[in-house]
Amino acid sequence: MRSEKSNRAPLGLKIAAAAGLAFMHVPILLIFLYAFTTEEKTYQFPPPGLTTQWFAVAWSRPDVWAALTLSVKVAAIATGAALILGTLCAAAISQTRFFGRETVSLLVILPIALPGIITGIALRSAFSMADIPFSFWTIVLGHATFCIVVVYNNAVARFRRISGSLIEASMDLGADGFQTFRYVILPNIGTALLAGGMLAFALSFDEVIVTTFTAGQQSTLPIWMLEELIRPRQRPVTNVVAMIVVIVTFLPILGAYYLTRDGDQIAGAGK
Amino acid sequence: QEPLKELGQGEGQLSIVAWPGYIERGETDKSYDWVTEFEKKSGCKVSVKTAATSDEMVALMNEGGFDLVTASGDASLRLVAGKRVQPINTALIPSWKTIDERMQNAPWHTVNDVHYGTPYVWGPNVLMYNTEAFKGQPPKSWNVVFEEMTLPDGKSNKGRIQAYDGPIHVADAANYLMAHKPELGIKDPYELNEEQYKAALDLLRVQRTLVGRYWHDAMIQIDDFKNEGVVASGTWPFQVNLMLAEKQPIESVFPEEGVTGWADTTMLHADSEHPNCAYMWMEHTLAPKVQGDVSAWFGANPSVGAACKGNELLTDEGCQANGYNDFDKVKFWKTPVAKCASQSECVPYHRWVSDYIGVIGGR
Amino acid sequence: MTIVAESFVLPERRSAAGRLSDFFWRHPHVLLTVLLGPPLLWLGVVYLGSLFALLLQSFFSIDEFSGLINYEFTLATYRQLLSEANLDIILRTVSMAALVTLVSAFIAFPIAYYAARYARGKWKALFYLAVMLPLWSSYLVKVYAWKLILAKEGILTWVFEKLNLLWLLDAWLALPIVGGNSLSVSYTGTFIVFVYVWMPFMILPIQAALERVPANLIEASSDLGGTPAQTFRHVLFPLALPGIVAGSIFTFSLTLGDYIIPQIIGSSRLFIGQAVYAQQGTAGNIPLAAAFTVVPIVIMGAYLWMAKRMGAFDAL
Amino acid sequence: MTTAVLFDTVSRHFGAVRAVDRVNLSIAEGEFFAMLGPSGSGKTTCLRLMAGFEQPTNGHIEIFGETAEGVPPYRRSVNTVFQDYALFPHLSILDNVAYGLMVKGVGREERRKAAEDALAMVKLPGYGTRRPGQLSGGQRQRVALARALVNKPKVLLLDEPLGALDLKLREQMQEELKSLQKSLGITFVFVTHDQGEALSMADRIAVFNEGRIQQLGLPEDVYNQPKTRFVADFVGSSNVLSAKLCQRLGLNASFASLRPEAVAIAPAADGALSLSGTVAGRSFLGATNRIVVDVDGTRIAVASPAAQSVPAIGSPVTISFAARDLHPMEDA
Amino acid sequence: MTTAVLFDTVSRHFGAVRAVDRVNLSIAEGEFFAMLGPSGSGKTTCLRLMAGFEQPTNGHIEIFGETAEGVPPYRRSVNTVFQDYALFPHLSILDNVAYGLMVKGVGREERRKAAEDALAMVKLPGYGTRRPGQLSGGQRQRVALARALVNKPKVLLLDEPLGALDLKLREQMQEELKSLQKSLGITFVFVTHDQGEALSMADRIAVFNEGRIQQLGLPEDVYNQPKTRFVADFVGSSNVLSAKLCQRLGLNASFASLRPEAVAIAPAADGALSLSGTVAGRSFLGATNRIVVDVDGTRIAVASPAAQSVPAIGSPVTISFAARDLHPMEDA
Ligand SMILES: Nc1ncnc2c1ncn2[C@@H]1O[C@H](COP(=O)(O)OP(=O)(O)OP(=O)(O)O)[C@@H](O)[C@H]1O
Ligand SMILES: Nc1ncnc2c1ncn2[C@@H]1O[C@H](COP(=O)(O)OP(=O)(O)OP(=O)(O)O)[C@@H](O)[C@H]1O
Ligand SMILES: [Mg+2]
Ligand SMILES: [Mg+2]
Repeated sequence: MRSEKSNRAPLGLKIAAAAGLAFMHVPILLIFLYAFTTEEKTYQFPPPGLTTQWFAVAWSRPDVWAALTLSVKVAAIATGAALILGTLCAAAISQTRFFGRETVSLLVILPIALPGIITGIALRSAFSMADIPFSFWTIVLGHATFCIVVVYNNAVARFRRISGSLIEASMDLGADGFQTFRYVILPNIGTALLAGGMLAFALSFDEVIVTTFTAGQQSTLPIWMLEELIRPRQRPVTNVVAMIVVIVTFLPILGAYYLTRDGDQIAGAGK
Repeated sequence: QEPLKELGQGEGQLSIVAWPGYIERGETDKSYDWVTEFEKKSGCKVSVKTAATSDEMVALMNEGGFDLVTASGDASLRLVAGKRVQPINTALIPSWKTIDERMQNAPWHTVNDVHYGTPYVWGPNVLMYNTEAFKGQPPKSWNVVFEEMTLPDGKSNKGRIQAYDGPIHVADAANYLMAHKPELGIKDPYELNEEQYKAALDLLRVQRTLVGRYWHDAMIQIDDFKNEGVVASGTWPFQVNLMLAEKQPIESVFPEEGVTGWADTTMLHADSEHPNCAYMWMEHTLAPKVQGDVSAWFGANPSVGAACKGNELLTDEGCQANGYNDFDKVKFWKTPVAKCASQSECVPYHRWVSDYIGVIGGR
Repeated sequence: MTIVAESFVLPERRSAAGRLSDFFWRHPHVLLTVLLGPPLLWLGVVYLGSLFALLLQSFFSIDEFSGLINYEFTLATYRQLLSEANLDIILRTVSMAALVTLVSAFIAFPIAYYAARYARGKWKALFYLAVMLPLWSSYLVKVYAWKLILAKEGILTWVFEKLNLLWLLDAWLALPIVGGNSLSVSYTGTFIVFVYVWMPFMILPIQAALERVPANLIEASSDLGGTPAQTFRHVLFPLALPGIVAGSIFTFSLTLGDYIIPQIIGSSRLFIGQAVYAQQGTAGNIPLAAAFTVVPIVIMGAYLWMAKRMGAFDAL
Repeated sequence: MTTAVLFDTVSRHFGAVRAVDRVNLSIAEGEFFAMLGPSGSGKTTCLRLMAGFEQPTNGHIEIFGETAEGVPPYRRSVNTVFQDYALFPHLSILDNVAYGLMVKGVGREERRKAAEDALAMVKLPGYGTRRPGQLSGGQRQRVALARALVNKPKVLLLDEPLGALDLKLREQMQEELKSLQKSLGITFVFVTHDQGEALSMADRIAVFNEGRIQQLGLPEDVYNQPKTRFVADFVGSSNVLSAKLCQRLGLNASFASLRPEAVAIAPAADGALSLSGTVAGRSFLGATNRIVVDVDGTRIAVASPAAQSVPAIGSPVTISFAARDLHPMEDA
Repeated sequence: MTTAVLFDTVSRHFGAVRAVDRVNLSIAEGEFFAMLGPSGSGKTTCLRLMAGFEQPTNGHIEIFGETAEGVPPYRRSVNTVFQDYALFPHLSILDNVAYGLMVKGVGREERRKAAEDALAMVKLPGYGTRRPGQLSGGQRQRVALARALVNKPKVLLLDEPLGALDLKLREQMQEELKSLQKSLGITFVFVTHDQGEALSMADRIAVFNEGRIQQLGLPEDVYNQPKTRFVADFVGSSNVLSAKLCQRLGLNASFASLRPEAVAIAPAADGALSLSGTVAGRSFLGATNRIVVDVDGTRIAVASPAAQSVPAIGSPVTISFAARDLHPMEDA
């Protein structure tokens, strides 16, 4: 096993992988490029000139900040709810056997397996039927629904890797259910939850489809972008915001990677 | 429902569903701002939800939560029939008297002599074209967007024209047929019997082969003219003005077949929570200054004659340029109904909706 | 060591948590209820409830003139759904989704394979980032970036022009169905953007599945005389299949429901997502919108059922 | 002598699977008790019944005279050394060992001291700051032991604790475990599927098969006088003689067992029984040679000291053994 | 006799780790060759060098007279039975066995037949339609064997194939493997860390430690005359006598080995050597009792036949053994 992996990759594979990655990144580079263009009305290519003024402009636009704060708030609360619900669900699914277990695991996956527009429109019509006015909370509700699965997946994978005897060992040594959760389960699934939480946050932060249906008058960052892209003023500002979001998400993604990876190694030791 | 009896204090809030460009607060161009002053004067904070099509406006109003809507003729009667809007008390609107007589009792907002709103602005759907593609030979007829032909620049119009992405565009086809196939006997492009309707759809199917992408958002249309090589399309004066301001090589004409057009009404939601602010806004919009500013910005015509003179933004030639004097040549949007006036039975609107989707989606 | 157990049964913990813990231990079903209650309440009641309420609406109809819902049971909406124009929409969307899924898998596989088998240490982290970044950078901005690339006067044309390959582009655009006036108003354009936007969702599950293939199976194949190509065909690919299916749940479902991409890059021919959006938002025809949503629900239901049987859920 | 663990016709069924089936058992305080049996015979399930992770489907369990049913694992003064050790990967070795004391609320300083003492006892002083991942298999096994012992349990359960170790380490740990048990006087219940391990360590052995106890007794008895064919087969590699062969030797039993080391390749001496056959195989086992003799189709293994010469394959030989080494068995 | 595998000072280094270090080796055609050694001693790496999964850092490998370097695994007529079997989980047993033939392009009917024959040979006829997951460990092991043998390799490599099986099954498989090898005449290279297995099965044994061969020879020689202290320790549980003790016995060597079974608890007879000490421990091993005698601090294990009486712990005893059983060893 060790040596096969240390072998060199065939050339064809390298080329295919590199081409695939290039395909994935060229448009991103373009977004970055247009954050610096001097032309604000059209996306002329190549850009007639480069400038950093749009960063200052973006910084001073109140609507950017309003959308950003709203998105952060929504994502934070939706992630929090998803963390709690996803963990509960993962614990129930992986630690117990009960009738309908399969159904529940399917149910959790449903909101992400069904197109977002269905989730959106279903929630929207349910809200209006129940006379719930669209508000901050309806956005959160929509987001949390599909964020649960991200947390759930991460947590379930980790639960699966925690050797079952770990929990029994804790009980055996005299820890009751709560102590076992506090001292054994939580430290072992902690990094998985963190990673799941970060992914959920990012997912919520970029969601537009469900949001269009569950938002009233508020605009989250993606909705703001949609408006901006269709009815532009100062087009490069959108790119500046997109670019900054990419750069800011860079660190959490890297963090999530290292957390889940190290965590697996630790949990794997008990296997 | 009884109209409001008397005006009270403003509620501090007002939410309006409007066409893009109808309600400006100086964000795109500082000189076009008719909201800030109103907010200061009335204390009503205005929030705007733009809608790209008449259907969307109806849907938004059905959903509720809004006070006013700037409904075009193809939406206004549906809103009345659906009891989504309430009659208004013209006595509470001092400027009512100043409204152009032709608009005061227009059929798209007056039902059984009851008024369901104040006229806002109106305008024609003109033909916009790229001057470089037409090389100084402006198109005279709508045929450039209905039939395949070689344009003056030597290339076919195929893939280089656009059409409006709304069922009401069927009327444009009918309008074209009125001039070119008189044997069909079309009297009103909004009142079509089965045969006339079928001919219109056939024409639209031909058009489909020429159109790359339909437009339903003004800004996207502008993009398409700039980046996608579109050279001719029916459009609103709004886009024409914006592009001219950007010095794009385009012009617009009033083709010989005449045009369809829209006359929009500010209507009050049946369950409005801020009726007082709404009345104040309706009054505000009838001021010649506002009427002129809107008309200048959107390339529309005011409903108050006085606005045509002395408005700085519109200028004294503005009304003339926007077709103010061609009122009679414009066939205003209205919702097609089965029981129509000009013949025994007409194809109703819902068929227009589903058939037009079919035309666009055609293989 | 000070604690010496006097008796076999240790003294009961006095705290409330201790007593509750004992209670849960004796009544595991209560614990299960406590654990599952909140998520089930949310997903099972709020979410599924909304879905059913929506489906219910598809049995109502709409008053064509006023646009108000007529609350009477009818199948008229389904009759409308099965009209020719709407069937076209469904067919178009499903074939697009299937094609996007296939091609995504095709492009994603080498990346996932490289990341799973050859990338090590820093490189592995780099690969992960390279996959995750496009995934988390703004969907809308990416789509607009493609609009710039694909537009008639866009970057791709510019590049083709510089390479003197414009004839190739024109030849492609002249093809029926996939062609069009420019890439951005053709199915080709819609397709490229779909693949671009959803492909990252394919990479991670495939990578996970490949990482789970024990390396010695590959050695075993080689040992038994399988050339690298045969090993791929007979061992690696079948074992990675659950990962591909898991990834395709995303690509398929996301394509099935998207309404923004075909609206921005496309030829105005509707996709299911757009139809739902238009019926719900623009036309306010909730019953028809609801009937439209039945299509992806049925398709995804069948798909999930199949995926579950293939064990794809473990690879999600 | 106090009874540490008492099983009164205990069964544990999982659906149709009878993992433990009407088991009667009584383990004395301070005893080193081994449960021996093949995979799936119910050993682990028995242990889990004692620890409280499973509840009996039928029957009654008493531990030190108190009813065990309904007492959750964390309130039983019984500790387990798990087969895979189940060390907490996120805690240091010291915290692992101190875990039981921590959850009982023992103060930090005190439990640190107790844990260090326990680590010293298992010969791992100074390893406290490491993580489980940094220890070898044998070391982890000792930590698991220390972690259990620090709680001073009344019964210590060990589920194949040496299964994962290699032979050398295993022999060493066997000795250490045995002497630890002697010095602490705690009751050990030890599960294994290795008969050598059970024979060399246990005071008494219960041989399990398919959820039932086949034989329960002293190691010597289990080894020398297997009650059933299963035990004879499983414990050491006994020869099983059929009824026909038994009769020929003058024994009236359906089966009889005969240990290879009780057989010699030599003509019968006084009062000894003998059979003749041909050599069918031989292999070198280090201390002994294993010679397989074919007697009318029954293959009888003979353990012959390495020093003795080995007859060639195919050559006719006479084997002999004392009558008392032939043990009649039950049919099962 | 043809040489099947030849290692000419072969090394394989991974960075600083010398997994295989200057190994010379020559395996004859038809031989049953065992590689014995503790974990990490380089056995698997040697096997992988033969199979072609690794390339030597230094030195030269020949298989049946042909240079092996640069020949990919799939073009070597060498097959491997992997330690964890490496059966393809997505294929049926029959397809697993037929895999090698399939990739060589053998027709469907022909390979089905060959695979069924191979399954019959390993005593699994009719199991073809099952999946690997539905078989027990021993059955899987046989499938892995059949899968390798169906290709008629010139050399079969087995990497601890019996490691995961329990004792009973293991003994059975040992016999079967051995007789299979005899009947097929294929060269077997067998890796194990269990000395009993190596001793009983192999024609010759190479004892590995830290990448090097410590001793290579017949099982009897390796067992009885360990060349180094490592071999003495690792192969069987030999007693190692220090230089001081050797001197006392009149032997001039820094270390000497003495097998427990060569020692008796009895006064010295004619020409035998003897030492006196006290009994320090005893345990029952079934066939024998293991008695540990403390001789001036050196613990000497004695394997005494179970029939003999066992002296009590602490009692003084005399142990005796023949001079020829004391083997001087090298220092390493
Ligand atoms: N939770 C369970 N659900 C269903 N069957 C079970 C469960 N636990 C054990 N069994 C079954 O009960 C039987 C006895 O299992 P047990 O684990 O006690 O065997 P064991 O003797 O410990 O075997 P091993 O040596 O393999 O550990 C087996 O057939 C097993 O499959
Ligand atoms: N690909 C590799 N990279 C780095 N080190 C390796 C690699 N393969 C083997 N080693 C090292 O080489 C040494 C010998 O390993 P090898 O697997 O040959 O031992 P082994 O004798 O088979 O042990 P075991 O009985 O545990 O299987 C070990 O120290 C191992 O860590
Ligand atoms: Mg067990
Ligand atoms: Mg190895």
